[in-house]
Amino acid sequence: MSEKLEKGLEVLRSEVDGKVKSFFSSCVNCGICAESCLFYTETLDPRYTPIYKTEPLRKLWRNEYSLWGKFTSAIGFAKPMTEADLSDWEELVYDGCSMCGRCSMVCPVGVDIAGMIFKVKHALSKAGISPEGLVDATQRAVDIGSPMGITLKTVQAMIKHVEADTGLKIPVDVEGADYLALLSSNEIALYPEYLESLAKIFDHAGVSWTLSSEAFEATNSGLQIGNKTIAGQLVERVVAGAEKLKVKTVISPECGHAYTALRWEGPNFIGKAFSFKVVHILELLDELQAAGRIKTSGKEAERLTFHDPCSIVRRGGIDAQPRNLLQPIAEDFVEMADHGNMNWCGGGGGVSTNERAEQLKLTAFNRKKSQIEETGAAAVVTACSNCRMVMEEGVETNEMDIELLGLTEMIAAHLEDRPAGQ
Amino acid sequence: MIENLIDGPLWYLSLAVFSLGVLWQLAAILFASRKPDLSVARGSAGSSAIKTVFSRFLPHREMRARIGIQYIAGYLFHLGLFALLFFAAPHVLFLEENLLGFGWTPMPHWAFIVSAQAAFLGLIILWLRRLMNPATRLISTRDDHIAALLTFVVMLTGCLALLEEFTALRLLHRFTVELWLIYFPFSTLMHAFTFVPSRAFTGAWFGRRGVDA
Amino acid sequence: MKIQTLLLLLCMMLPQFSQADGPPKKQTYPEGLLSLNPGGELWSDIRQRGDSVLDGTSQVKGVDSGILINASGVEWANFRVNELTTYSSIALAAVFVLIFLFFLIRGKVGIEGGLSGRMVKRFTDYERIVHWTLAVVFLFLAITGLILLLGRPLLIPLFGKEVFSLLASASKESHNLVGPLFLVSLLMMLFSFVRRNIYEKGDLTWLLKGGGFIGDGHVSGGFFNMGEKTWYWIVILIGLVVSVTGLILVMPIFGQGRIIMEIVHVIHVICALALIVVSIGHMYMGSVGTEGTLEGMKTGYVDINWADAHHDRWGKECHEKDLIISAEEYDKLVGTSSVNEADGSKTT
Amino acid sequence: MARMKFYCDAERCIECNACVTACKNEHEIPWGVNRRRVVTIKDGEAGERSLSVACMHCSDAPCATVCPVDCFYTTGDGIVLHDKDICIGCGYCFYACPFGAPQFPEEAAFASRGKMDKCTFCAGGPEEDHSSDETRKYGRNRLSEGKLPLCAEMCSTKALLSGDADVISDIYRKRVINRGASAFNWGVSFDNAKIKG
Repeated sequence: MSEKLEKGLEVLRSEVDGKVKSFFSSCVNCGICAESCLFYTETLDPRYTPIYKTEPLRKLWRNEYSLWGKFTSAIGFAKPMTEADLSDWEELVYDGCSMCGRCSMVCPVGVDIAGMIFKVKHALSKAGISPEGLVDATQRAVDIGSPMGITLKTVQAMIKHVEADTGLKIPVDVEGADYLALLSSNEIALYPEYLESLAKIFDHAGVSWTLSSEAFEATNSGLQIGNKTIAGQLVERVVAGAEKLKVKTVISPECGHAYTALRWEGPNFIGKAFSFKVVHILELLDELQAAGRIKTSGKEAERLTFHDPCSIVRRGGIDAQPRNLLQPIAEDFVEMADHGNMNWCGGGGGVSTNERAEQLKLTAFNRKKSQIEETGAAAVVTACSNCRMVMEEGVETNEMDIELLGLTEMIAAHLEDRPAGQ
Repeated sequence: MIENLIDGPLWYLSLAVFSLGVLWQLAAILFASRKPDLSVARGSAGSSAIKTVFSRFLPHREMRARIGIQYIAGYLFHLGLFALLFFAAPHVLFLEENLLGFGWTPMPHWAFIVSAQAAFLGLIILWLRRLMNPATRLISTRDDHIAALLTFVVMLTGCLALLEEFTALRLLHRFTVELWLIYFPFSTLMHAFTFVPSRAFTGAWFGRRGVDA
Repeated sequence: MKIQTLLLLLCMMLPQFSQADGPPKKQTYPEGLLSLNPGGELWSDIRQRGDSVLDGTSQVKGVDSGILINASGVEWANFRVNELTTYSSIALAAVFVLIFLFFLIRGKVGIEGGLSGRMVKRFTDYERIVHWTLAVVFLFLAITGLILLLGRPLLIPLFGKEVFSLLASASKESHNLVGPLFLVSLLMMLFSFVRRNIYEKGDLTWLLKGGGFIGDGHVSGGFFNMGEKTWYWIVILIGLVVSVTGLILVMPIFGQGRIIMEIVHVIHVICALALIVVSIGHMYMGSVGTEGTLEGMKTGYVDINWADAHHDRWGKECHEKDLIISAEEYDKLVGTSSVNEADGSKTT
Repeated sequence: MARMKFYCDAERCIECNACVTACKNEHEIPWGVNRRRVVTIKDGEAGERSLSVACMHCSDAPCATVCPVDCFYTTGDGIVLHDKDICIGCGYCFYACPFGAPQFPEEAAFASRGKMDKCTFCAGGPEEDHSSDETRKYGRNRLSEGKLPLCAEMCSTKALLSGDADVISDIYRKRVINRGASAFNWGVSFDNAKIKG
């Protein structure tokens, strides 16, 4: 037995709990999950059927945990798993699944398929069976602090830039601030508007906030590759930074992965509950707006639609907030036919940083493309830098005349001017 | 000889395998250790768990066009099967005499036949879809086909014995039922029980996050 | 054979009409007498030889319980036992012989240039499910029906009465139960295929050229050719007759008398036999008879060369609309690519 | 060997239905099954006649011809009997029988009829005489006790006759002679014929 296989199986075994047993003994292979998965509906390749992607874990369960497996191994008929049982699935779980979790919503027997695909990813990454690009990015996140190789210096340069542009001071390492804001790599490298918008909004609403020079990066490559240990290490950094500055609340950036890692999985990755609260930026903005601390003026005239980032909406429960926030600033807002909890992924998600999956990602985008075209919207608002990046790429490749907007920036752009000196 | 075996020891054996197997499986699911979730919940896991157990009986609006035939066939099969399993006169009588000691009002003969027809049509369509659709063809295992075949054979032998006059046909039906019972805990037929905890687990997971699953 | 049975059928029905419609005869008798030959006329009426059906009353309530003698019963019984069983056995045997002869003469009808491996989608999952549902139900009904029709002369000598009785009871009960499903699947078939089966202009040429059975070369056809369309309408129309007559037979609760049941039974058997005979031809043509046809009902895809050869007008449309996929893509779409086969426990 | 027959004299039957009742009682026949029935024709009109009818034990029985499982057999006494262990309840015998003799315990949707039941000439079935199985399935076996069918034995007007065809024919022939054979008084009452028997 090879080392990879041994490690992979060991990790898979540690992942088998009552839920996994229940899920696999419930699944009747009805194939409804296939109809919910954009990788299947857009390619019609049966291998992209969600439950098929869990096969390594399922096979292990079948061999070692199911009654039939126990029976066959007792009479010496068990068919042991091979390394191919793991490595053949590497492409399926890393390229052919964005972890959008739509399958988990539609399964008639209630199997959390996405959750189990994550377990497979976890085992594969632990066993060292992951796409090189992702492994490198994760390594960079561990070594340098960011998957895109962004260092504190880059952030400082950006801060300077933003301060110059807005004339506002960006608080860094302010101990005892109410909120610690985090950034995702994308927001540092591609969308500096995000920080600018934060500064404007918080200034407008009078929020006490800070950045941390030690914990500015919220992107969690560990989560993306599926490695819980590395994910935990990355979360630890944020925890340390937040605890050092004694903040009450940490703000997750728009990024969906960052939100999942911090808000939901973080405490489980590091094995202890947080001493601070974690909120998504949309939750905070919604609260501020409801409390009357954000006042907007003017409306976007063009037709807008909203793309629900899976990690934030379907798997994060932030469904009403973006709609509340859009309502006062959008003149002509239309929902996509399938929206909210049943929204279709744009093809990015967990696949976004996997360069090998480029072509598949673009094929999967076709679903989003037809969804957007149905609405007739001129711009798509979203609240995840990752979704935004992937969709921009799709829009560009398909030569669509669609603009992509970040919701936080839109709010910042519509802030009511205050009388000077207030 | 065979009659005595099928009506006697084999019946008790199959009942024992069925009930012990199901109990063992359910115990393995319910008493397995689960790590507590350390994140702060947004919504109630418990109420969402209960809600999801029921809400998954109907497909999401967004999915209806794609999987309508499967749901219709699925309901034809399952409702038909349950109706004839628990409300057909010979079954009620059998359960009363052999297992429970009490009976209830069975449905009229025509309703029995209609539910059997629904069950047959549903099962045939579901099975054919399994074979026709590339996705289900790929993911289906030997177990799925054996389970479908056994259920089909149980229903068919029951239908052959409808006249309730020929001992051999009754024994054939009972024998296939016994095989089905023995196979049950080893197979995906277990979903008849485990769909409840599965839905509840997933409902609870989504419920903590404030998502209506 | 059909004409003869139809004639017989008509003969069975005629007396009924004449009895119902014929005007009562006026007879005159010597004074004081009600009838010239009271006993003779009474029995003649009871035996239903006269002009009107003598319907009496009885304290026993039931179907036809007032009728003392049903004259058509014996006729029907003899027709079923003699003509129906004999001619149906001959028809079944004949169709197998014909197919075998056809196979000897024509062999497997191939495609010029062979199969290309490039495929085009012909039937959706749903359409194939409908087809096979109908096929499974039909086969089951055909087999159980034939057991009941031909079992006594053919199977009792083989198995003996006791064993055959089990088989016949099982066949009868399941035939009655599954029967109505034939109507359901027939309606599914009707709705999902009807649009493509309406006759159109080019179809006549197909008929004139004998559907390609005569001579070499394929005959022009659209999505379905004339032969397939005709088979479709045979299935639908005769199938509907078989279904409706079957329903009348299994629902003896509406007080239909023996006469109706006898006529309906004969229609049911003759139509069902016609369907069985033609369906055997269909099964042959769809599988071993022609190259590349079964694929369409199995996976939903057919070879583009097959489409060009058998359904050139549709094939042309596929070329124009660029619906053709490569062999590799086909393998991927139907789930037979090598990656899947690596896993032995899968794909049963 | 005897050939057992029924004969019902239409001149004598008074539609009292005693034969029907006697049969039901003797054989403990379930609800809905009537091995024998009395049919009245021209009820209330001139020329009214009643006839008691059951299985006529035909020499060339159409039920036996048509039965798909061949469950009928004719005994040495010329009685047509059937084997309920073979019968599948298809109902074809009912369609074929001129007299409507075959009866079914049910008449429900989806042709669930149960096994056929008919007059046995009080001769039971293929099981051992007087066995409990025979009694349960076919009713009493009077013939083996040397008794004739109860319906005929009970008939108060002696309209219904049963027994060896020769004997019945003789009885009937005598009655006909007594009534007179002329075309003008055939079917006319006993008194009008002016002949005392």
